[in-house]
Amino acid sequence: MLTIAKSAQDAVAEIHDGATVLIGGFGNAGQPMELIDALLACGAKDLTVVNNNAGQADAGLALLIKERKVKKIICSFPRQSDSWHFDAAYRAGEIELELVPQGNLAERIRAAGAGIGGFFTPTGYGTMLAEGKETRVIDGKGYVLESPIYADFALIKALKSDKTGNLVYRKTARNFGPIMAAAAKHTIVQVNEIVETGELDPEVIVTPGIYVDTVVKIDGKAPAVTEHEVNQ
Amino acid sequence: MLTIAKSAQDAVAEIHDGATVLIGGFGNAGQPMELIDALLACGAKDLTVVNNNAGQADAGLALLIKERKVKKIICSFPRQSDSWHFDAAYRAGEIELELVPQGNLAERIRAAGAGIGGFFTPTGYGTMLAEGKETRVIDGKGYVLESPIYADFALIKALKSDKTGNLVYRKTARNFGPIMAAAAKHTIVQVNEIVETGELDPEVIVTPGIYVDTVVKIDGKAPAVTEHEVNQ
Amino acid sequence: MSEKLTKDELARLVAKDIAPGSFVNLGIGQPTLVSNYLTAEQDVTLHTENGMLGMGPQAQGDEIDEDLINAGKIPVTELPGASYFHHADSFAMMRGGHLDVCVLGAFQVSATGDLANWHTGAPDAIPAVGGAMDLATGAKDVYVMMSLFTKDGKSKLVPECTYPLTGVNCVTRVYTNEAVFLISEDGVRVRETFGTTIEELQSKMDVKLLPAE
Amino acid sequence: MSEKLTKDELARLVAKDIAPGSFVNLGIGQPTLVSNYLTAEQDVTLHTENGMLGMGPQAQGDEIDEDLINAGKIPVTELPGASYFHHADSFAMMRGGHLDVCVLGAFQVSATGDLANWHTGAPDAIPAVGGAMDLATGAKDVYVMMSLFTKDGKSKLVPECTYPLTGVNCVTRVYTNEAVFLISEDGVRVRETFGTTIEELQSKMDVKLLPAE
Repeated sequence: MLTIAKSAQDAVAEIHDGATVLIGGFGNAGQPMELIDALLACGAKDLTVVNNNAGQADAGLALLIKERKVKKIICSFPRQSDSWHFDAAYRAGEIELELVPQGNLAERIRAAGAGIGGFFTPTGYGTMLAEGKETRVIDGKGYVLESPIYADFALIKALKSDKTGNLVYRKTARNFGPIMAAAAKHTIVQVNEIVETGELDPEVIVTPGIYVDTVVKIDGKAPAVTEHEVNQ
Repeated sequence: MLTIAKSAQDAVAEIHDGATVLIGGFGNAGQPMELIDALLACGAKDLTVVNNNAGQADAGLALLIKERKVKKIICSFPRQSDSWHFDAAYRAGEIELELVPQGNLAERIRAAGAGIGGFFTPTGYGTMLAEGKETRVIDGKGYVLESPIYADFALIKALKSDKTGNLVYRKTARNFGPIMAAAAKHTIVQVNEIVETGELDPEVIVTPGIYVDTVVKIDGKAPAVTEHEVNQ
Repeated sequence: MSEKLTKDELARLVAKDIAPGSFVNLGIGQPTLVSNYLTAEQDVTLHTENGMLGMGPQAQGDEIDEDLINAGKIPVTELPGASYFHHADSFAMMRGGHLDVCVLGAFQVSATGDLANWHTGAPDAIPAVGGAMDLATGAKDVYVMMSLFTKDGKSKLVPECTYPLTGVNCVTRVYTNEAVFLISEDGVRVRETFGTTIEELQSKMDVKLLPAE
Repeated sequence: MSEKLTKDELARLVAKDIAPGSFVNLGIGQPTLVSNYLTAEQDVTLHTENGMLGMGPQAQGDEIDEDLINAGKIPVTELPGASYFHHADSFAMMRGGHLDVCVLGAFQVSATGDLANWHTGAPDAIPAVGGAMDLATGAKDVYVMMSLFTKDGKSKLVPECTYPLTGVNCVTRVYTNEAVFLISEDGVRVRETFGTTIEELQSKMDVKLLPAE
């Protein structure tokens, strides 16, 4: 049954050391910034994080990496002009990187939620990202066998939730949200608004409440966690 | 680019002998009855048909089978109280049956549209429907390797299309529509209404127009094709 | 000791055992009766594999809508909080282990939880599987509802199924008119009996029965 | 014989070659320029892999919406007929071969259409792939846009790629500032040249060039 948390801090309180955490968002769109800040503040470490990127500038996931809370990252595009915290951790050998083509990343997350044990994908066939993986030629086309990415938690952002956890998203902020919600054992969602059950049209619900465990309403832009708070 | 056909007959005119045709619907919900009738009238034969069932009573797919237009059917539930035409064809050895668990049927159709070469599914593992198939134990759980179901044509029913082929469905009539639209080379859709492009909210479109080739508006309930017309 | 249970009494018992807030799929036939005994307080959400969560009771009169049916193709209704999705998403939901409980009928259940409920194996039968194998494989708990004995007195809870299997090692509980059985790694445990005793049942069954804990 | 093409002239040429009604994905960087030269009559629908069809031009001023960005994380706009979908559906659309054309930049393209555009292979580089491999694998036609020669005069259209591959046998056309090349089972055919001749190009390239048909 859905838990409606009072704060981002309460929402992430169960995330434990060593957890695998899916984090939604592509660029700033759909990024659950307040939940990520709360995760940093809660102190969980040795995390495996799955996100499209590996953090940018001095906020959110980048700070988790800076503080060495992330043991391993599974992502498609870690290197950006402002990914200096990841770059430093990586060059220091203090973070493990599993690089996955973006579509395989999405499909592997989808597979975990869908109970698929593995799938043959053409993406990456014949490249160094397929090295060491099982490959197969099917009807003349090469494929790589990829595995589901299961997770303990998902942190995602949606536009609205009703009181049973049904979600709708907004524009390209939808991105990884629906597949991450389905792949995690425990899905935590920050939303702009919580509406009464029955207010969302059943035809337009993107993520059914069965995939959602905790929602928290975030009012406007919450202040970023400060250095001081992080180091407490 | 989308073709807006003048009639169901025009919409299915390209379906050729030997084609593989996905037909949407679960029960009467989402069943493209007028397109099926038009397919029968157009005379294409040696068809491979993919549907959840194998026709009921004396209408639609059941008539295609009665007239021996269907060489092979891929479905999950052919035997029903009123599936007498399938039963007769099957017992006479005049139709080939590939029986697939319903969820594997859906996932195989989805795989074809999604460019997945094959996938490991737990459904059917250890049963006679996995006989002769590759199996694998992954993390202690048994899986069967299943293949995509590609198709030449899909015949589906939606509630509305806009003039670029974006579709919305209604309630449980959605069922196989979206995955069949994506799996076929040529997708033909009967709709209750065609609206101007821009009238459908981009957030609620279920099947993007990229998957749709032909739409036809069917006004109310069209008369069933008669014996006479069929035999012409 | 009470009498053997009727189908309705059995459905009431299954309903009572479903945890509040559960997501549940009720198979076609006898399991459908369970919905009559779920209470509003239980806040159970029903899934139908043809693409819906939040299914309400069977539609009556003007409520009947041909676009709103359940997996048995019966017109149903929609409750507040319902959602619709396509077939691949619906079966992904089951296969991915998101449903808490699935209740199914059965021809046979084995002592290790194998289920046979789709095919008698008769050589002239036209086979039809539908969603049976997906339902058996997907839910966290699979409850079977059936009469314990066939008309000629043979137990349907067996050391090993003789009918073709629907799923392997998937059933966790068997609700019958004479007893409720829990299937675990220890073996088959009798949770309770109705109008009989564990000794009497054991005398008619080849499966070794363990007493309630 | 005309002069070598500027990037904008090349973008205009690519745009002209895209068939009316096509569904197209334009990669980050130089390929993005193509959108400036697509005409309304062409009725091309742009896909962005972060979950949208019907992407419009870059957003300006008040149009900027942080929830509406393209794969390069640039704010964009929405055209009538647009639709949104999640990441798995978006990449399924590409991988399933539904896009007609994808236009990409490249470090190298081989004579058999292998593409190298994601990684220089430098041992100290931090690798990042994004959607490059998915784009290369998915579209019906993959067009590459690049300068033909490196700054030190080496051809980027090569017998075999020396940089790590993005995709195998996937590129069908190579648009460069000096010529347009068609890659087919026959080999590499020069469709047209700009400010140069096929003979002059051949003298600077190891790939055997076939004349236009």
